[in-house]
Amino acid sequence: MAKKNIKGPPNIGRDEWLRFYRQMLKIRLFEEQVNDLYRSAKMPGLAHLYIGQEAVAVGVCEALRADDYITSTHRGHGHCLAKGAAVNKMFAELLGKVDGYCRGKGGSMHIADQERGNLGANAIVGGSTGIATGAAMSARLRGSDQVAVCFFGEGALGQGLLYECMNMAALWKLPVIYLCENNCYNEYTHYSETTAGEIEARAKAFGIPTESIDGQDVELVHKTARRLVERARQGDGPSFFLCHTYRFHGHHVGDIDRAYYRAKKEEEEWKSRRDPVALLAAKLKKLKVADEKAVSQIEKEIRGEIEAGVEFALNAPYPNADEVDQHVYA
Amino acid sequence: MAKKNIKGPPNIGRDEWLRFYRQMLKIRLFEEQVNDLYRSAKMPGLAHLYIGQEAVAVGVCEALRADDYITSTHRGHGHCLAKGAAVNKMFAELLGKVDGYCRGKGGSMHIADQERGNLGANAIVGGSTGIATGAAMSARLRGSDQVAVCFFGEGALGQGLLYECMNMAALWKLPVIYLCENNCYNEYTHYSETTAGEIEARAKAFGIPTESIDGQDVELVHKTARRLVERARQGDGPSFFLCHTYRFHGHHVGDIDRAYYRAKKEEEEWKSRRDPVALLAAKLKKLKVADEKAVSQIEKEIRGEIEAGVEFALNAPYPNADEVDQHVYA
Amino acid sequence: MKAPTQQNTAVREITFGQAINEALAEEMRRDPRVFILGEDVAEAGTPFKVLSGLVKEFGKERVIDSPISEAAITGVCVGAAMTGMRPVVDIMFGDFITLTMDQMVNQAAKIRYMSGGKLKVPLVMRTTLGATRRSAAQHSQSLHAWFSHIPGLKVALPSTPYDAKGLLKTAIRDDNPVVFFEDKLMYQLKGPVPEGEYTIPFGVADVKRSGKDITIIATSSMVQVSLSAAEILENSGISAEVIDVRTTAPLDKETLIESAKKTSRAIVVDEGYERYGVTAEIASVIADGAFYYLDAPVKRMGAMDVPVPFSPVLEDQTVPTPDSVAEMAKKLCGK
Amino acid sequence: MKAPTQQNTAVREITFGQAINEALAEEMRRDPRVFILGEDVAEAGTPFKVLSGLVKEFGKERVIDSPISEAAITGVCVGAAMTGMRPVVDIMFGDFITLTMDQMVNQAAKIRYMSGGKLKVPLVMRTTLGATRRSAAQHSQSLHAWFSHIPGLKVALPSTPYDAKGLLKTAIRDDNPVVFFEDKLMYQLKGPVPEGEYTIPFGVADVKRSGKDITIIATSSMVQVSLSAAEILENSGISAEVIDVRTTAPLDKETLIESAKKTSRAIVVDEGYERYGVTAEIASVIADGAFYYLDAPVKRMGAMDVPVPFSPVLEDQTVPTPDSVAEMAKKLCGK
Ligand SMILES: Cc1ncc(C[n+]2csc(CCOP(=O)(O)OP(=O)(O)O)c2C)c(N)n1
Ligand SMILES: Cc1ncc(C[n+]2csc(CCOP(=O)(O)OP(=O)(O)O)c2C)c(N)n1
Ligand SMILES: [Mg+2]
Ligand SMILES: [Mg+2]
Repeated sequence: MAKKNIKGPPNIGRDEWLRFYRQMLKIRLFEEQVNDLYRSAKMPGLAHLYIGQEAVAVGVCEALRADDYITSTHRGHGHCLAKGAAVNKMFAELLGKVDGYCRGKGGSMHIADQERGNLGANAIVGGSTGIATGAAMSARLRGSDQVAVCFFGEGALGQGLLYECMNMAALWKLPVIYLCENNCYNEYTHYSETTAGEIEARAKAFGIPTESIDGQDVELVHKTARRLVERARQGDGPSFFLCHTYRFHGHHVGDIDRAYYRAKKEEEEWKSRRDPVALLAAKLKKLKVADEKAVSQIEKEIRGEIEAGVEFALNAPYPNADEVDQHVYA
Repeated sequence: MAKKNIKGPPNIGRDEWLRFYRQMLKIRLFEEQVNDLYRSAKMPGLAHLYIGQEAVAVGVCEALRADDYITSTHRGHGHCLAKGAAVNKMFAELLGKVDGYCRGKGGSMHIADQERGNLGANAIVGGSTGIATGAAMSARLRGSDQVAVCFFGEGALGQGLLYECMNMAALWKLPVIYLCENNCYNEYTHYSETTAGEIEARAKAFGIPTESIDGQDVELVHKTARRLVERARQGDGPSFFLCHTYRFHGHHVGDIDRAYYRAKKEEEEWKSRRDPVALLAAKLKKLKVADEKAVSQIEKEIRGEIEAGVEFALNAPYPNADEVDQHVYA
Repeated sequence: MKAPTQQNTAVREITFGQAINEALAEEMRRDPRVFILGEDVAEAGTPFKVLSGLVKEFGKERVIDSPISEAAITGVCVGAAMTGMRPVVDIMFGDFITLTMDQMVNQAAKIRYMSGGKLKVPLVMRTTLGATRRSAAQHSQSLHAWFSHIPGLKVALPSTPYDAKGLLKTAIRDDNPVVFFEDKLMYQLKGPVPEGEYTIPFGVADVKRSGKDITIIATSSMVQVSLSAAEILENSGISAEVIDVRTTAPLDKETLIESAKKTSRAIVVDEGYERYGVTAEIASVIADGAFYYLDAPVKRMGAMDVPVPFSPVLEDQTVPTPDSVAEMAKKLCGK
Repeated sequence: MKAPTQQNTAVREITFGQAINEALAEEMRRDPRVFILGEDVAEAGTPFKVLSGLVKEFGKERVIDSPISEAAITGVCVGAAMTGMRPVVDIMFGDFITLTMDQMVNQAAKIRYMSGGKLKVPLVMRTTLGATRRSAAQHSQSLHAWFSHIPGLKVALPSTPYDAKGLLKTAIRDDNPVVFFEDKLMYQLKGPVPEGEYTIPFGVADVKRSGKDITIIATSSMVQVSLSAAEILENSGISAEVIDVRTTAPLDKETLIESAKKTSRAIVVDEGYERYGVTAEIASVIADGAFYYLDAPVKRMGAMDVPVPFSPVLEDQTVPTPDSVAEMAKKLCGK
């Protein structure tokens, strides 16, 4: 049913391939930088790195228009960048500076960038399912053909709100895509210990079509996303998109000793065989879209962008003290 | 899978047939009495009648032991009686008298009768799913083989808590049965307007076996319940039991003009063709378990019990004023 | 700034419920972004029949029956509000806000601040409060203290048909999440409501009756109770000033303090549980602001600190009454 | 009745986190009905590592990792508590209690009363409070005022390792639902805790420091802040009495009022939002009970009424500090 009267997406062109790579690499290098900033005590609070999951955010967001909506999670840097946010304003937000996307008030777990349709990261697991579903309802009520994508980790399958929302989305055929990133862990617990039955069936039960794919393959993610976005835009209603992926680092930057909950071998497996960035680089060469030189040229440019962004953020001022009680009310 | 290594229940014996009838008729006449009490302004508050659904409560509770648990709903008189509560103490509770099951503090929507395992009616739709699941967990932790039945209306399918609980029950193989009474309406709205997809699939998604049957047929309800209770008791885990039924009266006693949400014809259909009490009476005769005389003899006895119960309740005293701040804390 | 009051209005009398209905209809006509989402709100017009007729005029696209999912009803409306709509959430009984707290408090109330002022959530949640309907512990609570505690939310509690209409129109036009509490027992109360357009600003308390011996500050259901108490007191030669705060957040501290300074005695009456409730905030604001003028301690009268009992003989003891308020006032005035 | 205090204890020093861990271990050894349910409580021992080792001793049957389902975690434990168990619910961040309100408030808090005293719910919910960890608006709140408002619930807030252990053991032995708030920043705080068995009764405030010029009443995280303020004040020749309420429900009104009568000045310090918060209840209780003894209005110091900002320069302004408390005290004492 998911594919009902949906023409398959056109093939991916050279520029698209290169943009995928730029975006995925940007997320990778951004997060590595975040790791350094945090370890060197330059960044306050918590940092949940997206490294390892880049193909999901990029594959999906590249299928969206600028005015389409996304909602994100505590692990949201990747979603934010993939939807088009600027590195420098993101770093500034992570450091609590006034030039950040939220004037330093939100921080890593609450970056929002509404100009590009990012309604915000959310530090409540599952907390944004209502917002994404509501954005889709709003598009419908306003007669717009915007689509909303609700990113969440498999841990959010534990939150009842998700089921209440999927029921409404199905009843009212809302243009929302529930994007579940199954990176195998809820913090320090393997999802199999917290998740009964079959994940896809939880959406199917509401009459919502589902897709379940390898989330490390950006091409597959993108083509599937295109199809689901298309059907939502055409008014065919919600879908549930399950991407199998893995977080390469700890739950947050401080989560170093992980042996008690996952084997080093498992991590090595994923890092060596299923690194989405490496897989894409290889593919670009295989497809002759880019040679080694072109690839490292891209990396050079992005490293430059990242460095400049960090510079900008480190030098940016903190908000004035009197901002503390501003923006409580509109 | 629901039937895995479960021997079918023994056939229903004469005494059982008669007890089913007594219990179902008792609920029917009790509720008609409630209706009168309410209309004659002798009963305060709200009254949600169970008339039309008697076969579900009786068929299920007759498959339970006295020490098994049930949780109930705002439409809970039937569950309470079926689990063995006394008519007189129930009427007393409905009238707010001190001789009621809860000393008049709970009323119609909160009757509890823990001596018979009734953990209480609940005025929060879906509010008791945690309690029933927890009672099952408690039985497991205490090494007891008690089973818990969670009665709820199809409207509770809208509450996220149910899905959170079913996930846990499935993960931990808890001895709980989720008993959904689909009487077709959430208050004044047909369930098809509030319920997407397929009801059974919502439990199957968690790996929970389901049964979906005609809830007006007490024999079918009972035999199915026996099987599900047995598997729960044996440690085979939770199940979801969907009974299709109908409430003959309004959502509550005050709901008289119902034409705007359901057709008189539909009501007549059910009342004339699918009245569980009438169906059972006919069956008793067909099976030669009881003739007309025996049936009306039973009715006579139960009418007597009901009348005595109302008498008792009307004459019972109200709680002393100073009870108002007692029982806030244990 | 002084808000309009019943005095300066036309004579037409309608019920509290009709006033709510009118406010919604007028705002929905004025602004196509306004819609209603809740349980049994369309044909049924809610169990209280407050929304009767709205679906006929505005259709099922704008008066939407929802599943029994308070958390999602709220969450979906938060998302709709963030993206250009102005939802009115209907939560049948105030007791059910327990299911909406995460969406209201962690989401709606904080989104503007967390986004550094870029996003806004113009949402109204209409719900109810009030006991003595024999509805027992889960259908009788007045939990407005919870929302009043949360920065980012506004809380309005009308006490007359006039205020209900004016405050609800203001709530719908406000760019912030507003929780609007309606006393279930007041829906049939009649009062003057002018035909014409008007709104009532938030944060402006209303002196419902002026007096000089004692100030009685009340909310919602307790305003009528306090006015009746004032009548009783008049016969005992005590002139009571009755002030309706109208909104607990924002709270018009100045008006309350000035009145207490004038009368030098104050009682705060509210139907929420007394402990850690609305009466505590208001009493402490007055005890501080009017400290040097008070002849007696500020007294608090909330609902008794017990779950609401079903039995009428018990339930009736749990809520302040004209007599109990008058009693307290007499004691304070040494009579 | 006077509760034991740190003074009369042995010298062994352990952290606040260790004290919690010890209390749980001792009670689980003593009573097989006690079990723990929450997210990442077993091998992980929670993100704060407070439960480390318990799963080793008691096994996965009694230290149970749950899905991320705060509402069901709570609801399931309510059901278990009603049927013979004594669950300890672990809610990682106090901000997440928003998801448990229906089960705690409409179910746990009311079941005993609604059943006319036949059922009971011996459940403990352990959760956290406290800001200034740069965790932003959804991981920094102190929402204990909500539960303190609800009859049927008890609320404990320890401020030292000693109190943490004694109060938690009392909570687990209590036959009612108890919410136990732990300050995240205090887990590493060390303090004397005797080896032997002891409990601390609820409803008994503890004078953490005695003084004669002003009374500072504090809760949880603000007790240490107030003690530091008292040091500062001592250098300015002001003798401050610091009282820890230990439990907001039940509240030891008498001890607070007597101290205020003695010093004739009082400040209430709490990390919850100030408006309609815990400071309001306590301040109004004192303003009433010590009315004729007060030389100055009772002052309240809560968290600033804003969502907790991420940026350190902003966040640090939102919580009372030793300096700000000392400042306020000096003003009150006219110095
Ligand atoms: C409602 C709620 N409960 C608990 C937490 C604490 N917490 C933060 S992240 C997390 C695990 C989330 O796992 P998942 O949804 O799979 O996302 P991932 O971290 O794997 O990206 C938990 C339990 C929270 N933030 N919100
Ligand atoms: C959480 C919650 N939301 C709304 C209500 C109001 N309400 C009471 S009964 C009811 C309909 C319930 O329908 P269903 O679950 O099918 O039970 P039925 O009345 O049909 O037996 C509603 C919406 C409630 N009691 N609790
Ligand atoms: Mg995960
Ligand atoms: Mg129904």
